[in-house]
Amino acid sequence: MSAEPTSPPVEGVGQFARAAFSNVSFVAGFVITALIALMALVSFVWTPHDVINLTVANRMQPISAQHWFGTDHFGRDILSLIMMGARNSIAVALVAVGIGMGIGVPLGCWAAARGGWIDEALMRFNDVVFAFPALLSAIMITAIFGPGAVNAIVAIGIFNIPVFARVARAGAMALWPREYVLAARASGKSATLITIQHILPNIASILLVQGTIQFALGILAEAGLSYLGLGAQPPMTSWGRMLFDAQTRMMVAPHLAIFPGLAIVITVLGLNLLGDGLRDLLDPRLRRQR
Amino acid sequence: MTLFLTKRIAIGVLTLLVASIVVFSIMEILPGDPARIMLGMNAAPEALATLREQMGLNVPLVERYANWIAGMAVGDFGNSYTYRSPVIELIAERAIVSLPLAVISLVLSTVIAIPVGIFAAARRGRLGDTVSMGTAQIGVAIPNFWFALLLIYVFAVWLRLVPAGGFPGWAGGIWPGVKALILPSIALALPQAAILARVTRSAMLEVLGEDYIRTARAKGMPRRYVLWRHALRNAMIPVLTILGLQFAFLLAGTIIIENVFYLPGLGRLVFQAITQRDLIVVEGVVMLLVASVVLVNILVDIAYAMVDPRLRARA
Amino acid sequence: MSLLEIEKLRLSIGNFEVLRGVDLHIDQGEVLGLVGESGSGKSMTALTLMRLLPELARTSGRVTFDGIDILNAPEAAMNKLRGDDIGMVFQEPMTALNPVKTIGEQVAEGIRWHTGANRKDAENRARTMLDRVGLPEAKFPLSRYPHELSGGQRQRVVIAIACALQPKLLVADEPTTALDVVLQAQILDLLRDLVDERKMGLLLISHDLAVVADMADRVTIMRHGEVMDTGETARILTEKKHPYTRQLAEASMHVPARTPRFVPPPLSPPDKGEGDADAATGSGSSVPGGKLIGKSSASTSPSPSWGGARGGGAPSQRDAAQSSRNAQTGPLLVLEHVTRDYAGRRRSFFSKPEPFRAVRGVSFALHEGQSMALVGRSGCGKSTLARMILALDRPSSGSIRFAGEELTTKSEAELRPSRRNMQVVFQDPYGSFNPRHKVERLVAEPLHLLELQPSRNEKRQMVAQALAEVGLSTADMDKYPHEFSGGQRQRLSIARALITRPKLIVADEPVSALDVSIRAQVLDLFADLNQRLGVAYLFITHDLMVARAITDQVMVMHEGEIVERGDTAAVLDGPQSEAGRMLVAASPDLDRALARRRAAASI
Amino acid sequence: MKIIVPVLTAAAIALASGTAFAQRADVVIGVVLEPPHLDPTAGAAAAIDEIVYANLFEGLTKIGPTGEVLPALAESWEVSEDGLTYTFKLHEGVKFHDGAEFSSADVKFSLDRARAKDSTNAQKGLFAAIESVEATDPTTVTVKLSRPQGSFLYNMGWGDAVIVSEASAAGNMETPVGTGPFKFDNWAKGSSVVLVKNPDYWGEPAALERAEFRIVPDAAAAIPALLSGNVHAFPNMPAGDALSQIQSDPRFEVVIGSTEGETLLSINNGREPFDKLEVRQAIAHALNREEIIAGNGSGLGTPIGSHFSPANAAYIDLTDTYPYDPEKAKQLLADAGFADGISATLKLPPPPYAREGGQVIASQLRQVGIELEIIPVEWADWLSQVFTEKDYDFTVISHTEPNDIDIYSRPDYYFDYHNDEFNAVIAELDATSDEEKRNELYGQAQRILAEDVPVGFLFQLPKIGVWDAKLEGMWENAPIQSTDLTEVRWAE
Repeated sequence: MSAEPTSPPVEGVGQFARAAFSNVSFVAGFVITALIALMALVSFVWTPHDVINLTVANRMQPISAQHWFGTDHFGRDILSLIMMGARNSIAVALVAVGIGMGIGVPLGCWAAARGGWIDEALMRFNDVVFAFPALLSAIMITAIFGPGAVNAIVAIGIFNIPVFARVARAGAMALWPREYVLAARASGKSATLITIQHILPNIASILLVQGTIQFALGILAEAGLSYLGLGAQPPMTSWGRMLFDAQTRMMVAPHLAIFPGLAIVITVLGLNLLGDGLRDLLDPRLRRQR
Repeated sequence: MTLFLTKRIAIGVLTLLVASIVVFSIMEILPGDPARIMLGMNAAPEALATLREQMGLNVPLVERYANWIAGMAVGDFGNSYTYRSPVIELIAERAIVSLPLAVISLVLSTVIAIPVGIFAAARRGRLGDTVSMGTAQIGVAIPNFWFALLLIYVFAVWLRLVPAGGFPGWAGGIWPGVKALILPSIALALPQAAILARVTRSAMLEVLGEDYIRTARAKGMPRRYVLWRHALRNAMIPVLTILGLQFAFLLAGTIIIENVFYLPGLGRLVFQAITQRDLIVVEGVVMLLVASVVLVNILVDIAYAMVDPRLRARA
Repeated sequence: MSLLEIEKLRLSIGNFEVLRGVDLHIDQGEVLGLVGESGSGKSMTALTLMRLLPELARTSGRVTFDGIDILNAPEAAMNKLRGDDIGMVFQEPMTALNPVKTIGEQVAEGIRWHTGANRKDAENRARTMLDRVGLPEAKFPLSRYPHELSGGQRQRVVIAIACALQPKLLVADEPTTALDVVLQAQILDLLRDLVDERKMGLLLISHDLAVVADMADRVTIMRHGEVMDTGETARILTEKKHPYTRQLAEASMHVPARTPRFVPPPLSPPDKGEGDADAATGSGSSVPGGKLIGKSSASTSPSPSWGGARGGGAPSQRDAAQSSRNAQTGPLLVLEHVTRDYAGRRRSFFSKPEPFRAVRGVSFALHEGQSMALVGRSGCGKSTLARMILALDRPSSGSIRFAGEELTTKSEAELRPSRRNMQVVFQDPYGSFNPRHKVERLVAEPLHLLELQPSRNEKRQMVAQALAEVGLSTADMDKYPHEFSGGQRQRLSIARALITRPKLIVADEPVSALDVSIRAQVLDLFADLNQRLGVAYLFITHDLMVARAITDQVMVMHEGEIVERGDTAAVLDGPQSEAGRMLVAASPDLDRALARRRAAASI
Repeated sequence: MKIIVPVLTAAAIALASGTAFAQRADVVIGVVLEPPHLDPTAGAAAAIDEIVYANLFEGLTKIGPTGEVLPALAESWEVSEDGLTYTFKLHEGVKFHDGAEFSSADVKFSLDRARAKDSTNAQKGLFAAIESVEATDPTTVTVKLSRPQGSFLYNMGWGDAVIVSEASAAGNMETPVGTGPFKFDNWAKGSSVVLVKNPDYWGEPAALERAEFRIVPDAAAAIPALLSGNVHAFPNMPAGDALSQIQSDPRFEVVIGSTEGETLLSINNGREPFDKLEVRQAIAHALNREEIIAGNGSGLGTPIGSHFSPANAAYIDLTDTYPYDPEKAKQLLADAGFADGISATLKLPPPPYAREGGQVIASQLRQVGIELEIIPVEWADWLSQVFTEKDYDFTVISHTEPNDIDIYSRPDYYFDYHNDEFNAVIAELDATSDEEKRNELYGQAQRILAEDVPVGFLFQLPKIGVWDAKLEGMWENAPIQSTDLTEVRWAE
């Protein structure tokens, strides 16, 4: 029998929770991710300081009791900016993952279910997309449609499509010959119904794991684009945007570059840990190896 | 083997063809008049018209595409709008920076990552594993351009060990050139090395769980021998896959890193060309990068076949 | 002083106690059979004496091999011992060889390591050894890679590696479980010869009493990490003093009590040229000893392969016409000239790929209530055939009619009525359920086929009834499949198959993954359902014991063709075809093995 | 094996040359933009002039460090009474870098080429008044104008008016050939342009042997390059906020001079409601120049109240015409019928003064009820959308051409601004060559603009010159886009 690509059911919520909380990666990743997400949510209703109206007189203040992370070149509080930036960084990466999953997963499942030339065409399409260095193409896309968060989302999202298509296809292909899928076919169920009832729930965990990876990559990609000045545009801010603003001032005010950079590192680290933890929890074959 | 190669090359050519159509049509959507950019804000309209004529911007779209493809097939990528020199010359001038940068980074990341990955796999669960994989986990999370900024300030500005950026060219000897590429290569290589080390480790662990490892051990071969002689080669397959993918990442990474270190490489060229609407340069460089990714993928496939006799047979 | 002495061996992995005080010993040149069901700790015992246990394992007790204290020996000493003095053969030949190294390298490697021989000498010795295990240089040069060999050939390479340095003890952990019966017999013969020839001790680990009875001088029976019974083979297995030994032995020879339910339809007058289908599906009582089908005619003539026996090969068209006329009363399932080709590998870019023909012109018929076995070696095409019958795959040519309806040309929607009457039970009790669904939903899945969708309550009732029929309780409805044991899962499979009240169940190796005692229970269930509900079976199996246990008729398949069919007992007792004879001869049989052993002892 | 020898030799020479010279004679100058090519007569890019002007190419006249007109290839000149005939006396013994003799024929060729119908000279307007050019004798050139032009001698000092040789003109983009004290050596695209001393120079020879112009695109790269000693001088340093640190470092000389770059909040006067004076006045009152300067990326700049450089003799300080007064701004908007505020777009080109200053401006205008949506645009898009198609409400841009107040009189200019009174002043100015009269007219023009506020006048872009403290002779101001190295030398 081929190796089990799917996860077994978790034995009840309680047991899952117990397993989860004994997994260091998962706990650390979950806590970090939750804190960052919380920070982003809080920023909708409250930030320590106003960052919409500029008080240039306050510019580039060092770390103080009033401004924990100092202020930027427009006198805005950096902690507040990081909270606001979390919103955009997360939103861009999340929506990009959504685009990738929303289009890639159905494509991958479809190719696996139909096989033949549809499958072949999809794989060739993937080849073409993968042949473009993603960042280069993202730069081209933002250059055409103008820099901005929305275009960054599209640019990053497009490159998530083949990733999810590939993962979904591989997972689905491994499931189609399985006996329970054959049994479902013997029960006269259509390919669509089988995909919904049997394939998707069983590839959900690998998609979830891939999702956290792409989420982390999305945050890095957004940061890269914004760093080149092609991502979020003022007055909107994002962590990459903050680094873009900080790069020329790093000599005089290193805190401008250090805190947003750390925010990126911690978030990506948290997501990667979460992904690793989820994989350990959901995929027994890999769990054995660790 | 020939059948396999023929098929791979055919797919590669198809990919390139589709990519060329995509690139060309994207570039044609770009707003901005190259002639206006060249002549500046106060340029006279007659001068603009004359220049447009000279640059061949008045020819129909399909004809321009055909000319472009036909030209590229014989190595003629056209003339840059802004530099007014052949694109192929620009590419050649820039490639002598980007190529060494990519190669040094690739070598650096491989040389660091694979031993670390093997080391961690061999010491699974022990301190060495935890420390190296913890470091790798952080390495994966660090944006390379931020890392580059930190490197510049530590090594170039504080310690003054290496230049902060710029490229002296190869004319002054190998060493000054290599010296200028050290920091950029490290900035590019380390995050990649972190990923590669993780992949190597898990590939090794996967292989070490295989039955034939037990067979080899049952033969009386010591653990270390089995690790290097039996496990490594089998673990190379996923590692090669990632290496192939990383090449594309490296190429993309050079765009940011070359901007941070103001290296006159292909990445800077294409970034500048996009902002200056030097379409023909963008098209040429992108096609070249795509072609190199396709080529590397074919090489990876050949490497697969060299590593794995099963693929050789299928080939 | 024995060659190997194990005393009070305890082994735990994590918090789980795998071995709880195992004692056993092997003398020079002796064959010890270590028998037990899955989880009994027999493989772990072998790995302990090789010291190849997982990292978390903790051991206590004593293992002495040739005077060396294995549990406390330094790793370097173990490396000297492994491969040199103790050789080991594993269960899975497909994965036991390194895919990127040639077989020559893999055999010579150990020789060079242990003897310090140069490459050339080591390769010469490897060549001799491979020749000895039946892989002569001419056909199998050292430069072959494992993927170029079949499973049986790979197992020979593994044996060559294990025996290359004339070890004093050979450990064989289920060496033939992954192979079909014919290969199993060959490999066992090879092992027996090598052990005799080189005076090696052999620790043969197996779940199959018949295999052990055939091979071992002494047996040790384990269960849950403890030794249940041990002693001289013939005595232990004949006397069956220990209750567990008795249980195992009886389960291995179990035959469910059943009477053939199927009564063959009355024969039509011969001059009417009655359908061959009818004839073929006869109980065979009128044709003693089954029918031998001419192999040559089968491969060359398009006539049904079973047509040669009687009636002189009726044209298939008339056959088909007859079948449709007799839709109501005729056979349940009729196959005519069914062939399935798979696209083969392209040899070069320009040549067309040569198709691989998995099934070649198979024709047969099955009647309501009939229980039919389809036996054959692995790769003979029986599973492909089953998939086509289930309309999960379409034949390249030929026709399949179920209850008078042609299946091969129908769309998925049109197939629904047929599907309702035809269900399936698969081999793997773990892979045949979506692990994320509850039993109620799993068992109810085929209800999807009903024209009138039952209400939720009705559904529950139907599921409860199906569960009751297979001996499970209504309370099981809300459990997940992983909460059941392998045997129970197979019952769930059967319940799922039964819920639409099908006329035919196709069962693809339904018991081969189960331990013997559980296997017996599941076979009983199959037999019982056949008796009570009158459902027809097509049983696909490589195990003749299973065929004998619950089928009325048997068909022998070989290289895509059906080469023999007839009453089960008749065919299995006196096979006429070459393929049938080989299968029967190779099938391990506890009674026969014991008889042989007693005969040998009495001489 | 043979191939390696020259490489090693080259390396050895390079090593030797690094230490052999007691007196340093090479300099690395950082420039922000890479020139698209090196022919100043065929492109507007300031990056070309920054490298080649006065160093490689020379014109009849030359603009000095304070904006004065100096003789160059023309050693002297005479102007006729009616201001229509200019007679230039040329230097003798001048040679082009390719060895060709320089003569009046080259002047005639260069000026005729620049004003020809198919010319790609970006500043054809400079030559618009020329009626004919005569090479009277090898060292005399007579230029006849169709109308008097006060700025003619100044115009002849522009980089676009340099003299080239007919033989080498076509190749000037890649391998420029001029008459200057430096000649072209090498251009590594994307990296640097190298000039070396011209040993046959007709005038005072340069002190430097070699000058490398290295392309350092932004502050992030410029600061470490300067601090690590890779680049010796930035005539125009994109220093940003790091300037204070460099200023406190004794290794470096920091000179903050002025440029001709009037930085404006350009307003599309052709669009409602910005055609209304009250609205523009409200905008002017809403702008706090000090804050904008503090937030413009470098924190430097001189506030201006009209379109004129404070360094110029004709400059008048008009910054108090509409002082910062948000309340008054709101009142004016309410009076104009926009009590509920105005929504508009602000397109920002890439330079930091625009991208960063723009954010401060948006924040200030928001406080008086003008909500600006910021749209960042690349140069290419700015040129086509804003400058050519006038598709914009507001933009921030620095006009770096010298003495360009006349742009407000151009009918098709992107401000879409029309003022007959102003146009009359400019027309008179064009016909006046008397210095005093000209300055008075300039004053009038400045006042009209200050009152009518066709655009928001922000500040004069600073020229932040940073160089090694041991380097002498760098220009402090930038009356013209150039990096004149003729007087530059290392101290000691």
